[in-house]
Amino acid sequence: MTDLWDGLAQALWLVATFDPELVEIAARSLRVTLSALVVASAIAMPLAALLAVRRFRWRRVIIAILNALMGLPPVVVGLVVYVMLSRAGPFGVLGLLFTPTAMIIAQVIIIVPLIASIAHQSLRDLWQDYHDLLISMNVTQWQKIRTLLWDTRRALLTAALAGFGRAIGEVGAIMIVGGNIDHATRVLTTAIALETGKGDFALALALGFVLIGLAVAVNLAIHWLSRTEREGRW
Amino acid sequence: MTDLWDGLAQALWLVATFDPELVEIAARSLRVTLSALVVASAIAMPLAALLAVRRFRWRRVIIAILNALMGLPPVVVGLVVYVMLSRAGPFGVLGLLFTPTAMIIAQVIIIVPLIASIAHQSLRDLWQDYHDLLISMNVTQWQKIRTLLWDTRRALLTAALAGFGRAIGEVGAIMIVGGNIDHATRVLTTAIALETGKGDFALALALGFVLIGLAVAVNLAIHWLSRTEREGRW
Amino acid sequence: MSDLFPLTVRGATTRRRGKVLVGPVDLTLSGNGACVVIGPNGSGKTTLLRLLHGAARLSSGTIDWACPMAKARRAQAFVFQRPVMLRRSVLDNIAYPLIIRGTSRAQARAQARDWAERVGLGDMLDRAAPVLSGGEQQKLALARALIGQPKLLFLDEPCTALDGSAMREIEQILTDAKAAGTRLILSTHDMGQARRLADQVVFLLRGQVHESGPAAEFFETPRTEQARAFLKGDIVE
Amino acid sequence: MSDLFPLTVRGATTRRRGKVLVGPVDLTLSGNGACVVIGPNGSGKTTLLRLLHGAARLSSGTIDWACPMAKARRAQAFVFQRPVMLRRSVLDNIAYPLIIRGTSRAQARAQARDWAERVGLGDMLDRAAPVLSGGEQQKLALARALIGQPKLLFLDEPCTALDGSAMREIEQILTDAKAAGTRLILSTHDMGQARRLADQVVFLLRGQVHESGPAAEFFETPRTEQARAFLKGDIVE
Amino acid sequence: MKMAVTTSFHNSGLAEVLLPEIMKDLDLEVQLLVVGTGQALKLGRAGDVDAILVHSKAAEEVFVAEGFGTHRREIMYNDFVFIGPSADPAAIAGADSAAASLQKIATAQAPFVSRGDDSGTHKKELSLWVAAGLEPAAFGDWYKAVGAGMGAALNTASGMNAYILSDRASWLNFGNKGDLALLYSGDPVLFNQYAYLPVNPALHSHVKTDLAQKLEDWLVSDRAKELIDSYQINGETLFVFNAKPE
Ligand SMILES: Nc1ncnc2c1ncn2[C@@H]1O[C@H](COP(=O)(O)OP(=O)(O)OP(=O)(O)O)[C@@H](O)[C@H]1O
Ligand SMILES: Nc1ncnc2c1ncn2[C@@H]1O[C@H](COP(=O)(O)OP(=O)(O)OP(=O)(O)O)[C@@H](O)[C@H]1O
Ligand SMILES: [Mg+2]
Ligand SMILES: [Mg+2]
Repeated sequence: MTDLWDGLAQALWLVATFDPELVEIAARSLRVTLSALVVASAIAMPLAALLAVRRFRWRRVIIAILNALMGLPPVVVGLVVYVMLSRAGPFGVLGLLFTPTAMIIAQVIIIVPLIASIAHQSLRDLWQDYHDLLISMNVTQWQKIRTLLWDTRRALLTAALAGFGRAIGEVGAIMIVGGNIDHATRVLTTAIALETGKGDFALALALGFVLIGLAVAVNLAIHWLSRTEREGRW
Repeated sequence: MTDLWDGLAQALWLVATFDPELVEIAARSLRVTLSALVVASAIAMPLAALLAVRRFRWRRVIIAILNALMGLPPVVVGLVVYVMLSRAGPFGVLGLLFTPTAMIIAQVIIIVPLIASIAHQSLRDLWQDYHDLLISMNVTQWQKIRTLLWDTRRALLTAALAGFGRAIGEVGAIMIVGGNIDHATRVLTTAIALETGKGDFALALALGFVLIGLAVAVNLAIHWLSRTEREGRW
Repeated sequence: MSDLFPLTVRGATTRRRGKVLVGPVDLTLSGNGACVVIGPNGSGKTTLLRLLHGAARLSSGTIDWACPMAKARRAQAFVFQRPVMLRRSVLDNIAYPLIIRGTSRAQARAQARDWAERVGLGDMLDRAAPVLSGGEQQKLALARALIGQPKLLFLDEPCTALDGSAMREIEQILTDAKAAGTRLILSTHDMGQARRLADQVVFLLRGQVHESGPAAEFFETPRTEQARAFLKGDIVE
Repeated sequence: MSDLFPLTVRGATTRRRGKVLVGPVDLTLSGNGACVVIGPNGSGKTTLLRLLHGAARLSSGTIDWACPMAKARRAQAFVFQRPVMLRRSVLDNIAYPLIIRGTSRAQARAQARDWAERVGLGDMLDRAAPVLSGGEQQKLALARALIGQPKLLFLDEPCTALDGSAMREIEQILTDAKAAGTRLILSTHDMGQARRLADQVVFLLRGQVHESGPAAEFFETPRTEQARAFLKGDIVE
Repeated sequence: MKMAVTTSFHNSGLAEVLLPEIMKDLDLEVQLLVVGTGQALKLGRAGDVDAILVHSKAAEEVFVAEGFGTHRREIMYNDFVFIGPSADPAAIAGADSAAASLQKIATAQAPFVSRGDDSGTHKKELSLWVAAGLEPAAFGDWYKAVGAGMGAALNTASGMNAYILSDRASWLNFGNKGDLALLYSGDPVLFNQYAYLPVNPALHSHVKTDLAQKLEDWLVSDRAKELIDSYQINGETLFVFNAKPE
């Protein structure tokens, strides 16, 4: 229990003093995760809309698989990305292993199914509303997707935030592909894992609280920003 | 790359021969995760319905926090649960540390926000439909919740499946509270982490493929089972 | 019945983002029979009904029943302009109000079957309510509202999607209910229906009560220019 | 116009879980003017209209236009019984069909403003469409359908939620459109409206075309017992 | 009973030889918690395990001095080895001491992966740098502190084709060798002493002291000596039993 209070106290202290090391790894966490989020959203959301809009033979199976992939074990993702990026692997020449780029790739793989699944739910519901109208207007597939994405943008924000949370809290994969190298690929979660291994649970918890605080802050900020729009009731 | 093919081959081999060790840890994975899923659903779904149905001052903030908690770093959850269950902690006397029960507790904490968030989305949409009618019928809070949960059961299944996927693929927390003890708390993900540490990527990948296969199989089975009901169009 | 009324509305107003949707409305309703709310599109009929029922929030003013609000609410039912279909079978939809009041499932279903028969849905009990045709949905909503034997029934344009004979039947059911002591407050664009059912008329214009009084009087000798124009089907300015 | 018609329907049937909702329908529609589909609740009017438009799946039979299907679809618009509101402003809803066809945003909005004015929504352009009143939603749906200048317009009970003067205006707009060569296929429960607008009548009963022919003839001398009963507002068996 | 052990011990595979024998001889099921040295000591302090088996002498002595462990019993040792790219750009293969090989790496500025996690191995590595007259904190980009367990650090070294200090057991059992090879070993300063520390029952009454004692007796017995000394991978002996009878 003392670890918990120590952790809280340390977290406050680290934040209050703008501990330079903390700032460095927190900034790296944010940079990596936000990059991954942008890329993943750009892939997942149109995909989710396409799955909502198009009826094809394997649609439901693909949705089921997407749901299943939400639970992709991060370690496995990390391994596969490692194998691909390692010098013996097909993309070895790019020299991406143990760089933030590799971490972004791993995070993208992990959060694309999550974002797509959550987004798909809202898109599908809106599509049930819009279906008749858009069909009757002979709207092209691409226009349907754009209309749905635009009119459901608030729910998509939730999906993106879920992806953000998952990515920033993830450790298994980026540990393998990033290597937790000091001043290069160390982020909040890998630092937490490190301190845990060292047995410094208080510091690990402190970093954890900073991480959770960061995630909550981003969420609240976004919710607060999207408030004005909410007034319009949709 | 060869690791990948070796992994696939080994995965097939392990499954085909019903490797007893694989069967043991896979069964434990399933048991732990399904228990966690049942407990988490029982908490998360009524909570999600309550958040959909009740307007109170902090509602949106709580929803934002719930969204943020979707990204709770597993390692931090593991640490907190460890601190609580450790002999030195408040629940130490129960002797739960390094048992499957501890792993279930950690998984429940991790997936409750995920299940609640996803469930909340569908429940909120249905509530928008039902709102006027149920309000006008003077339905009690509890009846509203029951009605919503029942009428949106198919979407809740998706939420539960997402939770299942997340829980069965999770490693950071259960490694800390379960301890990855052979024949006691070793599950698929911790075994993967172990083999990765040994550098036996092929075996790690093989176990990963088994895990993914398991998750996909469960998802497809559920989707297939809920098919009959789908015909009714809701 | 007598314990709900008189209903006293004083300065009731609904605003959305500063814009006044309805009000201020001052109104007293008493006695038995049907009160019909009429007025052009967007004049606030739906909003007023919801306001009286307590389904829309009052921005200012008061609405007082002769009994405590909670008790008054329990004695009311509402048929919405766009009926809400629970994602269940027709039978379960109609039985729903009884079941939430604790009636046994078997008994609720038996009564629901009766009511489905009366509104003409007897041969589609097991159909999913959301796939019903427009008219069938309206009938379902009506049966679901009546099964709880409300003392006051709000109906927002209840017969728009009905064919001629269904409309006659439903009007008959409403007249019977009225005779049995149920008080009706309904809105409609069908002046024929308004004449047939109304004991009292409220004429709304731009969110305010422009004229109100006994039905016979209103339809024979409307006091205002606008009411006269509206009854003729002219544009009301 | 002439390039869409004649429309030939042969044995068109829609089934859901084995149950026949509509059909088999055999029908030939040609020439200009309005075809009014009437029939009791649940007789299949909505389903038939959607079928002709291609919005519902044909289980068997054929529907042939005088031109290729894709081309025919592009020349049509549909006003649904329950209008679908895009979660946008009134103006953006009306402009939507133009924008998806590639009209510039400014031009689309200018036209949309015109049409909003014509159907009487001129003073609520910036309101969110989903909060409109029932009648306002119907007007919006109509403006949105007409803005694309369709050659064929389907209307499923388009005036149910409208007040008297709005109904007259909309009927005028429809008559103008008809005169300008737009072909109408509409369903309605309002026999007065049917008489005013119809050039041709299709009388549906239990999913099948029971009687069809020129409007004047049908209303004066209905051939079947059931049509006569229906026109009187009696229950049709 | 539960025993926390370091990753390097577990990775050696020796546990899989010893545990079944313990089960057979003592009818005692030993549950292993494989964690970092720091975490192992932490688990011992909290009383969540009954004993620990680690290799970080200084930390162990503090552990006993603070009263968390009853005593420290040396069991066996193995040794650390220098691993590096088979091409050996720093040419450490022919070095005459551990210090010399480290100096060569530093001079060549060849990529070097450090555990960077305060583990026994990491502390050993730091002390070796100091012994070689070098200051790791002042190193440039070629020195990568990865902050990870032995296996993960080896994976990283393999991915980067870098030098790394590893215990022999972990190296021999490691499956992802890539282009790496064992380049230097043998300096006595590289010896790696494992010790057994039972958790103090005075602090944690629930600790199974009797079982811990039984295990200790077994670990220092001739039976254990034989098993440990004869454990080999690829024909190489890994551990040397050196427990002194009481
Ligand atoms: N949330 C809102 N924000 C802005 N305007 C609103 C909102 N809700 C309703 N309105 C407007 O208030 C007016 C009254 O709506 P109401 O639904 O009460 O009309 P009504 O008399 O029932 O009309 P109808 O006969 O068409 O059903 C309408 O013009 C509508 O557009
Ligand atoms: N998916 C479905 N499954 C079963 N029955 C259905 C389904 N969809 C529609 N129906 C039934 O088909 C019949 C025809 O419906 P339709 O909406 O075409 O009637 P309608 O003539 O438009 O009636 P209304 O005048 O009430 O609008 C109705 O009885 C309806 O309940
Ligand atoms: Mg209304
Ligand atoms: Mg219809």
